[in-house]
Parts: sequence; structure tokens; C-alpha cells
Amino acid sequence: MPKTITAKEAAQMIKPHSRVMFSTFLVVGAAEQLIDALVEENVKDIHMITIATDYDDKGVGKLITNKQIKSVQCSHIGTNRSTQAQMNAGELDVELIPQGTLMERIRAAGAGLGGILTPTGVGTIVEEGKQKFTFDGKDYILEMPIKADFAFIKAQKADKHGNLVYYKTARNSNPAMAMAAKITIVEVDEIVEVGQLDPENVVTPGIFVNYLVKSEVKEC
Amino acid sequence: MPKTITAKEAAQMIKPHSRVMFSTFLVVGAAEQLIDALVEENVKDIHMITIATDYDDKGVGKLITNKQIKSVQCSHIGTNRSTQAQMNAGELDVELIPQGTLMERIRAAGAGLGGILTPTGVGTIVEEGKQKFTFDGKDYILEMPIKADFAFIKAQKADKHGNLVYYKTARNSNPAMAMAAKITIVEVDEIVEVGQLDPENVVTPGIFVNYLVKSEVKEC
Amino acid sequence: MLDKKQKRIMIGRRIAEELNDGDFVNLGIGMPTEVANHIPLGVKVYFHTENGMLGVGPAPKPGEEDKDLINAGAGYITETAGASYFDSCLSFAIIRGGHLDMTVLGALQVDQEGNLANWMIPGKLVPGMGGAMDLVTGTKNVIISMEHCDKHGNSKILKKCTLPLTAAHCVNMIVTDMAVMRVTEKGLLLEEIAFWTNVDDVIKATDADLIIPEKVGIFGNQ
Amino acid sequence: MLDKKQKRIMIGRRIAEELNDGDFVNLGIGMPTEVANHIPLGVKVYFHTENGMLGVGPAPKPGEEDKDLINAGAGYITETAGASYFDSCLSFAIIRGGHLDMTVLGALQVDQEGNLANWMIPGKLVPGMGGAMDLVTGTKNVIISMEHCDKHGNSKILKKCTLPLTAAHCVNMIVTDMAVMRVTEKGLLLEEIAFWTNVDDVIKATDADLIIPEKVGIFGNQ
Repeated sequence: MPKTITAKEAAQMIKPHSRVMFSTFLVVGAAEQLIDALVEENVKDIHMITIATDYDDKGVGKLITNKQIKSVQCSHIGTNRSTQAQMNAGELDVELIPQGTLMERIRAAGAGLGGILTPTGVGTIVEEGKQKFTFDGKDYILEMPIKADFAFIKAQKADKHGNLVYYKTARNSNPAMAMAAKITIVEVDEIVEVGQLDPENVVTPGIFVNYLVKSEVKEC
Repeated sequence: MPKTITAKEAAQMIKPHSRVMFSTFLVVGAAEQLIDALVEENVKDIHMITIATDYDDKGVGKLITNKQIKSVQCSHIGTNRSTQAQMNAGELDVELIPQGTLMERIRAAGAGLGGILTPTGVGTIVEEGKQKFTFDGKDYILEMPIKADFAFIKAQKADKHGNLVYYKTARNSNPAMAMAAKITIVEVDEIVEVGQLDPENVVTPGIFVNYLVKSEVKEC
Repeated sequence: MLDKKQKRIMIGRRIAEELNDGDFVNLGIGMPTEVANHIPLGVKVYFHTENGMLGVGPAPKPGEEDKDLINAGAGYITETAGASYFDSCLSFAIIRGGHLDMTVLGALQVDQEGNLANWMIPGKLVPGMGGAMDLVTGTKNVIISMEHCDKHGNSKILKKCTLPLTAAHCVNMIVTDMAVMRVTEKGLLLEEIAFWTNVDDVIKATDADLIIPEKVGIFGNQ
Repeated sequence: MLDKKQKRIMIGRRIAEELNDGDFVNLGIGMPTEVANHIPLGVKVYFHTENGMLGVGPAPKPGEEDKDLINAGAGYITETAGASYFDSCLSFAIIRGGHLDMTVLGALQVDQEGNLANWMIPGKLVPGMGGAMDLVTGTKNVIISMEHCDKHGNSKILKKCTLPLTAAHCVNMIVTDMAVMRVTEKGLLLEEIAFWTNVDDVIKATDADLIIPEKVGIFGNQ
């Protein structure tokens, strides 16, 4: 049964050199209040795992703008000028990963796999330094799991067992990241009693969830 | 948009040497009317992929008892004496696969992966003849995708786009197998209009589904 | 000459003719989205967005946007009847697993072997590949939608791409404001030219070697 | 001497003491299921079944069975509040990914290195491994629940397994009708003996080398 904590308490778990997964797809599905709390705590030298670095002033981009991120594994930085500027200045180490490969590497970590073979990236700079395999005339590269110490997840609803459901395209990388971190912290709009979620419709079972943080309702 | 056909039409697509996935876990989640139709057609030399071979007179076991199966990839045959008898008599080729590995191999086929590395089976006869890898002191074996020509799937409800939902533990191997076959045929208890299923709760999107077969209501 | 908008419409309309009834399609950001405006009558297609949805509908009316309902380009979308939501793993399983019938993407460069470069210009612009590498690797029919030449008038269709590749040998068809070209085993086949140009001008505007068949079709003159 | 049922209860009760509040647990078929009947007061555990459910409840009342709600042994089960259903891929991702706290399984043989054989007897019985290989590879705490000796009186706890392994070095603890043993880096440690026997008899009944600590506990005398 996950413990309910505050965003500040969640942010305080993160230490320099923590590996943290941030679910977000251009801010949709981002745990924005956890991110804000982490900006507030101003912990430095974080390793970030995310699909995209969002915008300079929104989503996980805030952490980059605030120079809290030492390195990032992601698939897209085109919407965030800070990422590219810090990368060019040698302040931020960026590993760009095809999005499907990124997701499978995260899933592999959560699912206890030692790696996966994907055809994506064959014949490109993505294959550099990686083991290659050919089966039935098709080439694959070996990609390794991406694990994390923490995942900052956003869900629409959680029951008190930590079972989660998401809302529309805000689901994105949340379910995979929830599986892949040692400690999964979920920012959630609504916490309901056990029995209020239909067991058929649970997307992330509570076994993957360690902490819940209730979103504060903000003025729009 | 999947075409609605009869169980007989579905069974008639299967030819000798077809590779067919049968979702079932001790008959739960099995497309029993498709199986019965296939027994009726009496097509021989089928390659079967299933979690378990069920019982001599129930589920996919009927196909084995009827000697329609040339080879099977599965993880459990302990409930079906015919399987073991035919295996011992050299009539049936059985590849026993750890259940989690079986599922990942099926998923890999559906997800376009060239293989996965799993720790399951290391140090056992399962690793024989397979490539081994060691990362961070932990051993893994390379397991290859399992593809199929057809999947015989059972769902509770389908809408006319082929979106599927399942019922309780009858979900089991259905979603993975639905992804992994060239032609996926779904036996379904209820076909509803488009818009009747909540898009948040669809488990198998219609993109994986080629044909629907409406279950005949049977006397209990 | 056609203006930017006319070119975009002509290209989008031509690509839409490639759609078959029941196709599952992923459209890239920008010019490719134009395809959705020209679905032929009697053809029903289903749009996929890689952030996790099948059954993407058109942009919402102003004021009816849902901030958690976006496509891969962060544009607001709507939900059609029969839609489904799923997580990014399943979304890319769909893509990489070969379940999509068509993807339409823009390009920085394409070459006559079907190689594609559309994700970075070293030292200048590194947005990242996002989902593009998976899309062109996994999808059955990869169509490039772009202007024939860059803003300096240089051909974007080369003998050999010079920018880092998105994927090798992945492109099936290229549709530009000047021509429709298909990547074949023998090379790049000029199938059609736009109504406003001629074969010689297309050859001149193209760095790649073009195979010119006996009969070259015309498109865009509707 | 204890009868079969008494042994089963004693073993199940002792294993249940290993449960911590909030644990996620998978119980194998047969004797391991007894553990569920002895959950300590104040401890809440969640049962997983590998065919795709968390929050497995006790067997239904006669007449209330749902034919589509079974555990991995095809036994009818019920759904508890807060349960969830998922497909076999996610179920084994949970298992192999190390998300379960404990699994309790039977064995044909276990050895002092923690090797386990419980899925086949060559030439005799080949049921298949089912989910057992994944369960013992992935789960944090692997506990074997079985009778100390087979029906011929031979020790099932060996220096080295002779049957094909389910996994190597996977067992953490063995609980039998005679003893509680823990697999340690130094070997198999005899932690407790059953109330009705003595250390010498346990040593005699065990093929494996046992490490005998200064103080051996007693269990089963409730």
C-alpha cells in the first residue's frame, strides 16, 4: 500500500546523481507539481530519463533551464532551446534515443529483461558501438535496459492500493516508467477508496507504486 | 475494419503446416468454438503455439487428441495425457518454454523486436544451444520471436472496429497473441457498435484484429 | 508558379490517393498533416499518433481543446468513435511491429536508394529523432512529403544522403511539388510530374538519377 | 507422527511468519496454497497469480464459481477489493522484473547451493515448467514448501540436484515437516527443527550438508 506524501517530501528524496524518470510528452502526462517541487529544492546533477525535454519554461524543461540536470536520455529536444544550448556548451550530456527504443529499454528494465534487439537505428549513428545481429536477412541492434532510482509519474486516479488509471494521451510513458524505477512516485488528481476502480480497467497495478502525491488544485 | 465470419470459415483458413497461436490457460480464455470448428475441419499438421495444452477433451487438447498437431511450443503439458503420450511416441514435437519467455517471444514478434534477453532458464536445459550474455555479473539468454500465421483469440466484447476487451483471467495470452499473427481471428461473446467501448479501456486496439466470429450461445 | 499553400495542398491530395480503405496511417508534423484533408470518398482510414492513440480526429473547435489530448506535434486533436488509447510501449509496438499501413513524413534529404535524413543537421540543428526512426523502420509504406528543393533551390533528392540517416533503404515513395517518385530495386522511378512542369525541368531540379519510363503521368491538375 | 494434513498446516503456518505487511506474494499449486490460511494478524498481503491478476481472494463458495476467474492451478478464486487484471506479458514482467516479494513453491529436489528441480523427471513425468522458472528467477524471496523426504523415505534436500534444474542458485529458504533451512553463502543453514524431531534425526534425514548453528530454533509447537 503506497504512502501518501507531499510534493516537497517527494522532491527531497532525490539526491545529486539520482537517476530519475520523468513521464511527459510535451508536458502532457507530466507530474508538474513534483517537477516544481524539485525545482524548489534545487537538487543538482540529476540524471534525467524522459521522452522529450519539453519547453524552456514548462514541464521537465524547467529543471534543465535551472541547470539541475547533468545528463539526459531522451528522444527529442527540439522544443527546448536550453537543452541544445547547454549541450553545445558541454554542460549537459545528451543521449538521443529513438522513441520506440527508449520505451522498450525502459520496459526491459521493469520486466527484468537484459536487453532487446531492435531494427530501429540500423544503418544510422544510433548503431555505433552496439552489438549487431542478423536473422533471416534482417539486421538488429542490441539495446540495453534503462533503469532508474525514481520515477515521477502522473495519473488521473489512484486507489489507495496504488492502482492507477490515466487520462487520454496523458498515459504515454507513465505505465512503462512506473515499472522501471526502484521508487515510483505518482502525482495524482484524485485518490479514491479501494474498490472504486474497476479491476478490468486498471492500467498500472499498485505493485509498481510506492508513493502517492495528491495534486493541489490550481487556479486556472 | 474486421470482417465478421463464421467459425467454419475461420477454421477453413487454416492449412496443413499453418502456424497457429491459441490463447488459452487451462481452457480459460480459449476460443472454444473456433477450436471445435477446426476439429470438425480436421486439418492436420498444424504447428500450435499455446501456454498449455489444456485437457485431453477440452480446449486445445481436443486438437491434440484428434492428432491434428504436428508440433507445439508451450510451457505446460501436465494436464493433458495425449500430449505426453504422442510426444513419447515420437508423433508430436514439443518445445517446452518457460511461460514468461514464451509470452515475451510472442510479444517480440508482434512488436517487431528481433529477440529478447532473459535471465529465465540460465543454468538449465532451456539455455542449451542459445547465445548467452553477461551484464553486470548477471547471465541472460537470447530468445527469438515466435511468429504465427494465425491467432485464435477469445474476447468478451468487440466493437465493429475490432477493439477488444476481455473478462477477468480470460485475458491471459490473448492480447499478446493478437499482435503476433499475420491474421488474428477473434471469437467474441458480444459485438457492439463503434462508440460503445470506452477508448480508455480498450485492451487490444482493432488494428491487430482481422476477423470476428460471434460465439453461438450454448445451453449450459 | 504555385505558392506554398497550393504546393502543400497538391502534395497532400496526391498522397491521399495512395490510401486504401481501412488503412492505419501515421502522419508526421507539418506538411504531412495535409493528407488528412483529402481522404478520397468511400475510403475510411484510421489515424495513429505515436504518443498513444488510434482514431485521431480533426483539430477541435477553438475553446473545445482538451489539454491532455494532443498528437505527436503537440497539436490539439479530437477523439473519433472507435478510438483507443494506449501507452507508448504499445504505440511503438504497433509502429515497429509493422502494423501501420502508411506513414507520411517530411525530409531534409532523401536519396535514390531510399535512404532518409530528417532528424539532424550536425553543428546546426539537433532536435532528435523522436519517433521517426521507428516509424520509417516499421511501417509498410513510407511516403515522403516535401518540396522538391530547399530554400536555396538545391535538390533535396540526392544520389546519396550527406546528413546523418534516419534509416537506410526505408522510403517507398516521394511526393513533391514537382514529381511523384517511387524507390525501386533499379533506382528512383519518375512516375508522375506536376501539371505545371515538364520532365526536363524535373530532371534538372533533381540531383538523384531518375529512371524515366516511357509514359510519365501528370498530377495536380484537378 | 504428524499426518499429511498436519504437516501441511505446520509448514504453511511457518512460511506465513516470513510475510511482511504489504508483501506481494505468489503461491504455487498444492501445499504452498496453505500459506494463505495463516497470514499473521496485522499483516496485509496481496496475492498474484501468473495467469494475470493481483488481489486474488479465497476460493468462492460452492455455486458462486466464475469459470473465467481461476488461478494458475485452474482453481476457482475470487476478486478482492483493489484487485487488478492484466495480460500474461505484464504478469511475467511483474515476476521477472523482481516486483514480487515472495514466492512459495514445491520441489522434487533442492540442493545445498540453492538449486531447484521441480519441473520434470526425465523419461517419467514431463509436465513442463509453466511459470516456475520465471518465478524462482525473478522473485526476491524464494521459499520451498515440501515434505523433507519423498514417499520412499529419501531426502529431497541433496548435496547436488540430479534432476534437470528449474533454476540455479535461486532458493532462499526451505521449510519442511522437519526443518527450516536457509541457503547461505557458506551452505545450508539449519535454522529451526520441528517440535516433534531432533537435530540428529534431521541430519540423518538430509542428504545435503547442514550447517548447525549453536542455537537451533523450534517451530510448529503452537
